[in-house]
Amino acid sequence: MNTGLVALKRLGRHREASVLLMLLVVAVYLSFASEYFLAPRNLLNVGRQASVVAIVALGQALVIIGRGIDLSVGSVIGLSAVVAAVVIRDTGLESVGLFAGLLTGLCCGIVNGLLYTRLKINPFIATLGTLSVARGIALLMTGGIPVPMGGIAEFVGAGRIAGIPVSFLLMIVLAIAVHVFSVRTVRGREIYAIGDNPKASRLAGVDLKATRLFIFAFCGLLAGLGGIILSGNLASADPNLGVGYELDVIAAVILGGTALSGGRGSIAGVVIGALLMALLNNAFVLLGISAYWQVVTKGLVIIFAVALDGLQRGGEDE
Amino acid sequence: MNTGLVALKRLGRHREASVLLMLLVVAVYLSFASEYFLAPRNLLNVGRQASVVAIVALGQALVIIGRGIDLSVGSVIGLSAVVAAVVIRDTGLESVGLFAGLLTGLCCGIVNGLLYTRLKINPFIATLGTLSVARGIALLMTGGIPVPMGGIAEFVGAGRIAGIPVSFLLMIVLAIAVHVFSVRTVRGREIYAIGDNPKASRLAGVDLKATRLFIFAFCGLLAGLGGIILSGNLASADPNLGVGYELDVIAAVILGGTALSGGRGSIAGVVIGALLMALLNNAFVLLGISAYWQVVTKGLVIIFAVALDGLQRGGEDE
Amino acid sequence: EPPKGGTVAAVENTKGPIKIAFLSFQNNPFWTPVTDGAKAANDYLKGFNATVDFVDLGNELSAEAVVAGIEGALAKQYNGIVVVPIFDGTARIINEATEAGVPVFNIVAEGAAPSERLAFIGQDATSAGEQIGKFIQEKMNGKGKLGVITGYFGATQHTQRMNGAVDYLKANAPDIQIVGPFENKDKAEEAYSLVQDMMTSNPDLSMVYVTAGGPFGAAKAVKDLGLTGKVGVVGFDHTPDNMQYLKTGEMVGLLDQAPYQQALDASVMLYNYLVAGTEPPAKVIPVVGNLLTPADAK
Amino acid sequence: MPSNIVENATGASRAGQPLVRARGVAKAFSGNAVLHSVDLDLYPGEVVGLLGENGAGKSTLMHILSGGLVADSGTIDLAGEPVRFGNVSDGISAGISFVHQELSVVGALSVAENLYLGRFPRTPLGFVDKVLMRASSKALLERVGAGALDPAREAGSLRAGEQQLIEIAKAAGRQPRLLILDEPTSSLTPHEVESFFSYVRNAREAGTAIIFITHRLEEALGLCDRLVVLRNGAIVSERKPAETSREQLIADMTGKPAIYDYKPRAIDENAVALSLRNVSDGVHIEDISLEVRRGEVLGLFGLVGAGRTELLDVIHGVRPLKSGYLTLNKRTFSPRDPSEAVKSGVVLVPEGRKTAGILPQHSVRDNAAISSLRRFASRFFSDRSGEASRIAAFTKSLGIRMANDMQPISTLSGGNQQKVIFARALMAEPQLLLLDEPTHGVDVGAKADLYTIIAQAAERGLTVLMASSEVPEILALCDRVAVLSKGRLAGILERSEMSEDRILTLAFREH
Ligand SMILES: Nc1ncnc2c1ncn2[C@@H]1O[C@H](COP(=O)(O)OP(=O)(O)OP(=O)(O)O)[C@@H](O)[C@H]1O
Ligand SMILES: Nc1ncnc2c1ncn2[C@@H]1O[C@H](COP(=O)(O)OP(=O)(O)OP(=O)(O)O)[C@@H](O)[C@H]1O
Ligand SMILES: [Mg+2]
Ligand SMILES: [Mg+2]
Repeated sequence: MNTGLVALKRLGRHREASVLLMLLVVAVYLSFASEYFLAPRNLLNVGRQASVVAIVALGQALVIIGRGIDLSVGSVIGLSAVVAAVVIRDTGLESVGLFAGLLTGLCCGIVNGLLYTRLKINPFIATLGTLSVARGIALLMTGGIPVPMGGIAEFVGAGRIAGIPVSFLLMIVLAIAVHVFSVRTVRGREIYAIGDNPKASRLAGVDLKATRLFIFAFCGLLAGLGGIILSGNLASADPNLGVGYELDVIAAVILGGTALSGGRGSIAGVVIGALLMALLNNAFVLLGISAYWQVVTKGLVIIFAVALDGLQRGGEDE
Repeated sequence: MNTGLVALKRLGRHREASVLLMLLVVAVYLSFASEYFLAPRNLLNVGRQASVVAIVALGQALVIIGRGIDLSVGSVIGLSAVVAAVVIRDTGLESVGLFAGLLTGLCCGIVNGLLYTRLKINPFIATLGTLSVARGIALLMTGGIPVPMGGIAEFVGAGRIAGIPVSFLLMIVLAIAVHVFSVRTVRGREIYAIGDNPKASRLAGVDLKATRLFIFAFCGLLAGLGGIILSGNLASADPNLGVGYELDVIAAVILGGTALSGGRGSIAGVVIGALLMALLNNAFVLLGISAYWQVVTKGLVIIFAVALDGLQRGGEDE
Repeated sequence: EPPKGGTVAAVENTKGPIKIAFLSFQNNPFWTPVTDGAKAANDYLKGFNATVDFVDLGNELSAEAVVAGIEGALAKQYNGIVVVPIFDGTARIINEATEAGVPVFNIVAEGAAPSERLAFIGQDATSAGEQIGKFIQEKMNGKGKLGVITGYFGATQHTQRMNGAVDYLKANAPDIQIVGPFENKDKAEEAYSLVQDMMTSNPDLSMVYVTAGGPFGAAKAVKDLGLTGKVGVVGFDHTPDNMQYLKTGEMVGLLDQAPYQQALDASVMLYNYLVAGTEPPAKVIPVVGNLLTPADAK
Repeated sequence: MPSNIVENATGASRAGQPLVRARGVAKAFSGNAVLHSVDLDLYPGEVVGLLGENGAGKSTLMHILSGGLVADSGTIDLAGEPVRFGNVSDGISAGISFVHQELSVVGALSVAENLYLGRFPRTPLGFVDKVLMRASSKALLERVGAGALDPAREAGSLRAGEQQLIEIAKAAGRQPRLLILDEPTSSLTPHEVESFFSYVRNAREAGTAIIFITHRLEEALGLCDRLVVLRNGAIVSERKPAETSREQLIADMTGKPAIYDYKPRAIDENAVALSLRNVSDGVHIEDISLEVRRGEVLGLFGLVGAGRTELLDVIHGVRPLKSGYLTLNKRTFSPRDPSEAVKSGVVLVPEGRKTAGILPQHSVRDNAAISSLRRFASRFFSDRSGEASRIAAFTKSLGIRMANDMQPISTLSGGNQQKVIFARALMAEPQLLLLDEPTHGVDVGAKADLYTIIAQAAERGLTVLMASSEVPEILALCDRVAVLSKGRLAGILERSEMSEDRILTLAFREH
């Protein structure tokens, strides 16, 4: 038969397909509706705007694939940014500051992981707790006043290489690395295994605790990186940076076809999910849609993107 | 053996036990730390402050027990309040307005339910969509400007009967009703069954679609009621009413021992969870805890309340 | 002559069509006069071959939204931008726009980090706080207990408004005891509960200061507790919700930021700069808020 | 308590030291003793059959040997050294592989990944060595007789028997010193069972000690070197297959000779309870017409993939009907959902107890009651007190073994869980009972009990349609048998025509 059709059908079987389709539909519509949309500068803006959500979503995706959830990413973004900025301000050493920021993210992730694996706290509640604690610490450290941020962080957050935003490049590199990690390495495959069937995985000798600790730590690290990029972009580390990010990040992951029940999901899908969300925001600005309609449209697009998938696939677990 | 000890042990096996313990610890501490805490008036205030979260959490608990999740409750609160207030303003008929408000909540719930059961959209995404759409509609209806609300709604939201806040009384009555519903009626028990194993329940003759539709509709109705109480309390229906409520409501449900993976949970636990959260806010004011420590403390208490449970119980699904 | 509600007149356009982007949020009644001011500017400047396009940044206030909005306006090749930058993190993109030859006029609130904007018109949050502080001092006769409710811990404007008042009172009215601050996340219902609890633990409280969203919730609590006349609420913005309690007396002082005038004047001054190179009168044009009291509401 | 008929069949003839020497192993769950002081020796190169009723403690004993559970008392020596495993990994690294009774493949991974889960081969760069893994997976699958499976396929898309073979291959791949097989054959086809047996024999030659748990006595007699019978948590006999019989083993297991024989039933030829006319689902089954009479037990036989499950699903409203029609008691019957079927008195005991049967967090009583909540409800309220007495009656008649009916069903042994699912179906007082592989994992004694119960229900007018892969089961119970082949009806045999030969011939018929 027609090979194109076959290829299309094969694509359709992937869970990312419907959100990719939605992305294309929005993009095609925009390229007709706004003469500015296809300008390289605008497209790169969209890429940059998606990058922080996408980078943090890479970590969140692994957590969700492994049957966890991390609600604390938004606060970890804020805390890491603040720690990096404060250390830079107080020591004047930029590399030490950035390292401290990343380390903060990593530590928050490890705390989440330990709360889950050692104290057996449901990750939803554990990370809801760290959400509050991390934000509180960021506020305490700064007295609520933003700290200026610059240098390397600003280059990463706002700089361009050959016209391409650094944070976008970083996102691409990280997405490829995490993709390879998730499909090719032992740890990566074990994450899928524990998400799909934790008991069977444990019986097969997979170290549940170590794997879970790893995914939370990794997610924390990426949230820390996200905090540095975001504060670099804004040249300011606000203790309120990243408030509410967790919902955007989780939405990107799930839009991209990752199952909340664990075991399924792809990195490509996550990136597409984040791009769709950034594209929507770009569309609102380009088309001058009123705030209230923005809110309605955003909801409808999310529903449609996933409805396509659901309708095509039919029920699952029943 | 010692019967008291046995009773205590039996209590300990319930998942609500640890959060109840935490509630008692905080309460006992407060009664020593602040002379005002035990004043009936203060206790009733705490009850009132917990009432809207608790009422909406009753519906959310059923949804989560049935293996769903409803992120849209905060927006439904806002939309229902706005619809009620606008109808009252435009028709002058209070009962029609209140009815319209409740109906709005119900309809939002039904839409969520249909998105899930008919279009097979993952409830997390479906309700994330309605979260946005409902909020947008509320903003569009009012142009962002709050609408005054009064009369019966104000009595329900801010009135007292024999000194007891009406909304608190309503919460108690509803909690008892939902508790009886959940453990005694056929539908109630079927909700637990579909949450535990949807496939097996379906094969055993439980109507999955009808039951799922029911829980979302019911949750929407209670969110509508919550909107009326909240706007009545403030005598004003703000289209931004209830923003962010979903996290509070879900936290109350999970604090109360309901499993996010479905099939397990109790109404008593949900009420305790909501009370704990209200008690914390009360404690901050009574003790005059310094600003940022409030945020840290809240996170720590949430973690502790659940850690107790986790430690006692050990791992589960592995 | 200047348009109605504004203070600056437009000059003759010799440059050909001018496009100005007006970037602002929309999530509560505060923004309504801002939007109206932008529309009025558009109507007025139409006669001068210039348009002011209102671009809605959505209902969630964040630095990222402002950055994305300015990036979008640059992509759409506007000649100039009026923006509500609010946050520290917006300085970089404002500088970028200025360097790209697109002047930016800040209104309402800007971050503490300096930027190369053409000018800023708005209220200085710290001095507004001070203004409120003075008012509170008078109202309380320099003694008693004052409850403080702030919007978000860590939100610059909220913190400045709070500290402006609190620092002033600490220096000038040491007998006024501060209760709080507590966070209400801009929510009226939280303000309501907080006032209830504050009155429980401080029955002698006589004044509540709400720095940001939802002062009317505090007023409603005062009303429900039957303390009208004994406890007063001070806050910001002349929204209908707040004004209502000014009439009934729970609200004793409401400071506004003249948002309509800010929006209109900024647009016209930016237009003048674009067509004639007329610099605004100052880099920072302060707007002194209009403090309404129950007497004004009658 | 353990009777004293222990006859040590291994005797002094066995040379060398046992690989495993368990002494005095005991285990209790919340006060209920499940194993009392069990002594067991396992020698390299020996296949030991472990038999016993449901709930006798077989799986529990195996969990203790492999490290999944810790014994309350007793000692275990492995190759002469005392060991005390804290978890499964300890057992694995000591060379013990365990194929669990409940399927535990990881559906999201490929077949090859499942085989190597927990010990992936790595390339020098640290990546999973997919090439090596695929190639050796192929070899592994061939060893257990599943060479036709594509190692790259997603394991979740395989049918139960294939998943079972993967688990066996997974265990085989670890080159264990001790291989534990807990009911590995319950979902295999006869052909697959044969290749599996030859794998076990090869492993024995290679010196592996093997424990084989099964409820199929013929298999145990055919494969094992020694048969150990566990009853009520104690070993009651050890026998050599050559020196014992089916009947003897059943007596050891149950304490009484339990065997069920077919008893003819009087069936009214004209009282048609269920009729199918040209039923197709458009995917798996095509053009099936048959009639079941009131009080009849109609068997449904076929090879794996013949479409029995799908046919039952259509009747139960799980799967939509594409064409054709059904009547129930002469009235058109087209349920769109199982809830409608149950309301009309059609209930199903599904295949796949764990995924489709039990509500794992619910108590035994709630599990049993779920199908009949609506039947016994007064208005909205369910009949809690009536439930207790109904479940008590079924506990007795089905011989369900448990501490009390409020314990979670997941703490029951597999066979007892199956009996609870049976109780669920019967409590709904159905007119038509659909059974899909109803005695999977059920011990011989309980099987006889279940057969008696089905027969008695049929006497009282219950119509039964039973899909089964076990010909003896069909022969023991059914009045007629309908044989499916590749989704079509290959033929219907009357009782008088039913024989193993004729049934299998029809099942292999090509269309
Ligand atoms: N985790 C547990 N908690 C409580 N009781 C348990 C638990 N696990 C097993 N039991 C009980 O121990 C007894 C033995 O169970 P086991 O699974 O070992 O039986 P089995 O011999 O393997 O039966 P089957 O042939 O049905 O698989 C049963 O009565 C069961 O209810
Ligand atoms: N997960 C699956 N994916 C694709 N096809 C399947 C799947 N499961 C079963 N099939 C196909 O469905 C058809 C019938 O399957 P099934 O094995 O359920 O029939 P059955 O007669 O009930 O056999 P049994 O119950 O003994 O396994 C076969 O063609 C089989 O290949
Ligand atoms: Mg067993
Ligand atoms: Mg089958």
